[in-house]
Amino acid sequence: MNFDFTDDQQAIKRTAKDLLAQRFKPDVVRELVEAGRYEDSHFAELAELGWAGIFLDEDQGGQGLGTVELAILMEELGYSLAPVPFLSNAAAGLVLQHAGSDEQRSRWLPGIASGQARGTAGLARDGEGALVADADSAAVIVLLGDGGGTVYEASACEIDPVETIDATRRYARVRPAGDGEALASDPAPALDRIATALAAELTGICQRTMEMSVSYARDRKQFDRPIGAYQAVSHRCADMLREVESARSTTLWAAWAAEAEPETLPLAAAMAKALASDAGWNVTSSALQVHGGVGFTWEHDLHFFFKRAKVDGALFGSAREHRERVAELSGLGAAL
Amino acid sequence: MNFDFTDDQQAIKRTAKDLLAQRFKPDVVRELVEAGRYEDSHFAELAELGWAGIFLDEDQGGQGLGTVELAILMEELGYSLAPVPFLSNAAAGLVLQHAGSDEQRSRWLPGIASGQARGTAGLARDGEGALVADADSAAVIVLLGDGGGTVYEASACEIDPVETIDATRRYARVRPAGDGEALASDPAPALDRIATALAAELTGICQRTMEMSVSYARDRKQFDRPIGAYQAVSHRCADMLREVESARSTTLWAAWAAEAEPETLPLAAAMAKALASDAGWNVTSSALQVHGGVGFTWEHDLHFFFKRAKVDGALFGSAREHRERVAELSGLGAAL
Amino acid sequence: MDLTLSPNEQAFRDVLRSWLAENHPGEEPTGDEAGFEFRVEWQKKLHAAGYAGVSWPEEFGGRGATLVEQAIYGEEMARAKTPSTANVLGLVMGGPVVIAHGSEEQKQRYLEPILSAEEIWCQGFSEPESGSDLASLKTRAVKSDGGWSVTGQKVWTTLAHVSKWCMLVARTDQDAPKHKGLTYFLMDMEQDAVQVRPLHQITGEAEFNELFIEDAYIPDENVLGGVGNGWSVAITTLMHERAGLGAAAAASVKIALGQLIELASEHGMADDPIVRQEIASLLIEAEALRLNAWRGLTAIMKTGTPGPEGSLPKLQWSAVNQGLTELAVTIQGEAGLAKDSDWTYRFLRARANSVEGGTTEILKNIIAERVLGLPKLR
Amino acid sequence: MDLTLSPNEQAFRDVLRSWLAENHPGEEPTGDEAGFEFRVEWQKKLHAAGYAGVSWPEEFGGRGATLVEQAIYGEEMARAKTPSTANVLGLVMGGPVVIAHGSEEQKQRYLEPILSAEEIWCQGFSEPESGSDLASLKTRAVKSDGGWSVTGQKVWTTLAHVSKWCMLVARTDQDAPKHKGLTYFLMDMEQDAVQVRPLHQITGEAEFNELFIEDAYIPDENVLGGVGNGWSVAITTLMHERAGLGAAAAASVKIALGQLIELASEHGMADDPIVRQEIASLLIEAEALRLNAWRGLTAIMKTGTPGPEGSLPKLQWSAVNQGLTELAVTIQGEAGLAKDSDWTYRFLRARANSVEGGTTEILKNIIAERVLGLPKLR
Repeated sequence: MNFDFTDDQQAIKRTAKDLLAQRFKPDVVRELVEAGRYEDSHFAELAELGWAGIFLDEDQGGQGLGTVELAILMEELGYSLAPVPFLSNAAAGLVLQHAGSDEQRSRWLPGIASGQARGTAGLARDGEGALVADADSAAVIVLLGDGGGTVYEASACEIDPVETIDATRRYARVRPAGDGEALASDPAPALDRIATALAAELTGICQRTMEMSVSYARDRKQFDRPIGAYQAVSHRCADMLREVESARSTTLWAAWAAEAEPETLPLAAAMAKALASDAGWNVTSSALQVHGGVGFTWEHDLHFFFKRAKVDGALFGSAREHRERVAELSGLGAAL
Repeated sequence: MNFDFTDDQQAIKRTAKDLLAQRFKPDVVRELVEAGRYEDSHFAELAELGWAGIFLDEDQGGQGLGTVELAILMEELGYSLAPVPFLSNAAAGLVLQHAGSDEQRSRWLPGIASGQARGTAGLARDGEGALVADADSAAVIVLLGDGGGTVYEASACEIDPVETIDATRRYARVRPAGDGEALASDPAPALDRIATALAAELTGICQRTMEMSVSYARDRKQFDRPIGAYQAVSHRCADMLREVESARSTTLWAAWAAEAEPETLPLAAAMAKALASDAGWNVTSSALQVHGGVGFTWEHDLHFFFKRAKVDGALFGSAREHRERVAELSGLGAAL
Repeated sequence: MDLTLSPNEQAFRDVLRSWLAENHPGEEPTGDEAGFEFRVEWQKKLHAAGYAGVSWPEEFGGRGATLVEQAIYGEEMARAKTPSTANVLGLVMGGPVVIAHGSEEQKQRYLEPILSAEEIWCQGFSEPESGSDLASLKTRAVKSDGGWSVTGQKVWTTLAHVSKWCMLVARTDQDAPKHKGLTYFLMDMEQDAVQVRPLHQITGEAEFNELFIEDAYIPDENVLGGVGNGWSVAITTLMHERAGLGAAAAASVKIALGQLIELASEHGMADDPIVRQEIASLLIEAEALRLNAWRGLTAIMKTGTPGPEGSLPKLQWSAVNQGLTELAVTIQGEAGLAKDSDWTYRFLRARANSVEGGTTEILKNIIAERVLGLPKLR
Repeated sequence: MDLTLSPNEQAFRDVLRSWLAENHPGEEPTGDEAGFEFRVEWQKKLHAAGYAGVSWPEEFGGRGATLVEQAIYGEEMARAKTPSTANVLGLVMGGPVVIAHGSEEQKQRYLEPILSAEEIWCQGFSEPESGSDLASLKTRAVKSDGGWSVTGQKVWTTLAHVSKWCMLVARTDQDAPKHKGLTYFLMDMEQDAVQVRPLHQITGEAEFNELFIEDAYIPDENVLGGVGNGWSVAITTLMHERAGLGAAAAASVKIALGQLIELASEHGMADDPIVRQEIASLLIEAEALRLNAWRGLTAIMKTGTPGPEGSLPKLQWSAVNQGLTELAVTIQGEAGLAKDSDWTYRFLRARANSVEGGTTEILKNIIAERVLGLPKLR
């Protein structure tokens, strides 16, 4: 029983933290977010480091590592609020890796791993994806629904940009216009991993906004005391810690289970995404309250985290939907 | 627009508060509760004062007053934790008053008003009442369900005492053994008034436990300060005030509507009972937390209030059931 | 106890309601400037009908409305979805504070242009370092010939860019205890020493401004309530901010809840048991807010002081409005996250509700200390 | 990262599990005395198999189990629903504190009778006036010939009526600062100067006692850790109370949640969308509690200090246990209010969870100050 990272995992985390802190300084993030765009060189650098395909097999150009390593990167990407098309590409990679045919895998995974031909995946209703991240710059789009999915070349889709409150990521509505190819199998194992990756990103967002709140509560004085000396603030921060660490623990459990105990993955992933989605909302909105007026200004970075957490919470299943899955998997049977 | 009591109503409130404080000193209540019994003279005195029939017409032996006056008494009965068969008798009176036939009214209401032949009413499932207050000492029992109700002579029922966590009131399971007589009309207007009366009792319980908490928080010192100087405690008490006053406002609104604006009563009563049931739970369990260890001892009176609030919250519809009614009455339509 | 309106109150409401039916100016045009002009015209119309300073005494051009009538006014305006008045801070705070603390000359000078919207007012209380702890403000006023020289920074000043007058609190005595060395000024905004910079919020809009004041001049006659009395004059101002807001707030969340119910139906969620419970909870809390507000008003009218319930509506309003806008976003699923939607704007805007006009934490302190008599944290 | 047990850990668990399968003593008989005798026998059996002081070093008759093994022990005991040991406070606190602070003679004298349940221990820390603020305790010990004379009152002393020894903290120096004048004693309970009175709780049971001490005698050799060092010795005791409890607590709420799911099915509520959401929330929080507990243990094993997550399980356990017992009562409707039901007992008993062993408020203070580094309130 060892909940610690291996030395290699520690190294990945350290590298990611340091590099992302360098690349995504607050002013850089702000400039990109306000322009609603990415800087191509950012993703290219991450792909060169092998991050894009970290969980893919080596013969597909990946690193041959697993979901724990992906979760480590995702937490740091959330922490640094990196505006890069990473999650979308990883989602496509996970779906094709776990549910694609041999042909689909060999056709698309190398481009996903190298970042040369990125992919994206999104949930679809009536065949259309309402909110698909980075579809406007992807080479391949996978739309998922009803226990299956379809792989489209991006050129076979109508892609209309959708502006959400989260401008750290680009979204689009995707309507297939040409033919796609069905996945070879149920993408459920991939969806569990995507949910885990999102839970990790939310953990990073929560960690960062908790740190911002604690630091503000130490510095900001009102009535001749740092506000962090008041229990109305300090207990709020203690609650943030509970949510952050619980999100991290369940996320790491799900990430570990993905490879080590796959029968546990569905429950663990549903728990992690439910908990992290709620934590994302509770911690970031609580951080707004701790920051008072200044947190409500556009000039302060807090709202970018708040908005990303809100959208992440809804992507690939809300907290409520994942709780419903937890109930179903825990002896309460399927819902009526 | 005047939310204040009339002079008469003020007088009723003052009399009730003073009298009940005299009669139901904590040691008296404790003795009765620990024995699980009532003192006959207590109810007799209240009946002599005209309280039992306060809302009944004068020609039935009542006072010819209304639901506001009943709510005033109920709040004080809750505040003083009076162990008397008052609510049960009032419930039967309200049902017979609003849904009984002329014959049923003239047969039973005088005894209810004088307290000489008390009544009780309870919700029934499959014809049986699982938890009917004071059935063991009532002359008449009304079982309600499915938009109707049946009036039984107590002698026509099998009555098995049920011990609940709330020993300030006696309960029984009631199984009709002989014939009863159907009510003349839908008891819904009576049920709304009973819900309002319970909301008033819960308001009184909340008021009292809030006062106990505030007083304890002023006196009890830890780390060289009264614990009420810590926001973890003082904000808890502020939240209690919000719930107490909100319960009181909605209860008075419902009580007023009963006579003055009957079309508003169903919504107002559902809101009042939902809010007061939640307040009863939140305020009394919060009071336990404020009191720390001592509140957890049998020697302290707090738990008697806590337990009565818990049972009151479940009687005649839980908070959830009343919220569902609120939804139905507010444009969301009937539930599926 | 009688929760119906008295004949006088009913008459007040009926007259206002039919006046509004005939005189409602319609939807505000888009664009900052056009919107402002529109609100000026609307206020002039209200003023002409005697509906601008409803709470002001008649001798100063107001209507002398009772507290209940003021609350009815707030409800009816919310119900009719009227635009805001152009000079809302002048009407709600500026006028009342001049009436309470001003000299005869000041009353003559300031009141009429507030009512007519000829002179717009803004409020210069908050500073970056002084949010909840208003008395810690640092803007200083130094005595000069026949007046004062003011330097400092203010924040959250709505309408500053169109204002003639700023209700400014500044420190005139550095050595006095925190609450003692303050003075309340009416500062002319039309001077180069006062720079106004728009302050964008998380909604993207710039509803507020920052004020940069460097050596601004304020003549002696613009001191309100006497040098060194700034704290108590400021408190009067803030009390006026709160009076009667409860009923209007209750009416506006009730309207919003109606829209939420429609939204739930449109999205097929009206039958959803969880959504039903959540909406019902919000409806109940909104009703409690309304009743507490009214109960508080009638207590003031009867006893002169508000009952404990009067401290609750602000708290309850912010919780209900935050809750209902969040639920609206959730109900819409992915569509709820779209940037350009009215609900999204309201969702983001509502985040400030528990901070602006007294944070929830400060309000709970006040309830604990002043209503419940719990010891103050020292 | 490897969340499976290592071969050694797995062996520890398998051996324990099969031992339990063969040696489980069955249900505890009713009646206080019979129950206690039963727990004495059970502890003797555990001791004979080397399972009494699992965390104690082998040289003192323990098993020298690692933290992970201790957690496994807690989980397995919870899972097998074994009775408590008779001398639980001696095993969990008394032994460890004697091992940490005791002299050679004290170790010789006290340890073996703890393991064998020949001498039962209780804890005399809390006083009516000193709950969270332990250092404010008032029980005084005055130096006398060859020992100390103790007078005061203690409360919440489980097992006092059957105990031989009380871990007693008393004030030996009235003039020293609050934390400095305390001394840790082992007080012989078999003297008339110590009166034990059962303390009934809101459940109706008397799980705890009050201790009235008047001129009790404690010889010098029963001071533990030196005169004036009582505070740090007491803190050691409390640290031992918390270590490894998380995993056992997680296992026990998991069992309770399984019972709750059964209860929901029995009452036709398994399909209810709201109940499903509530149960799922509890399941998730229970799992987070379990994972935080294990993560905290592996952090201690690797770095010697617990990570931030180690401060959470107590908080989380009390919230989950209170939540699940309340939901169990609600699910049963009117039947849930019955006095004599196991769920009712658990519901009432759970109310103390957020107070006993560190109130939720104190735990949040500790997290804020020690984990997050927020300023202390002074």
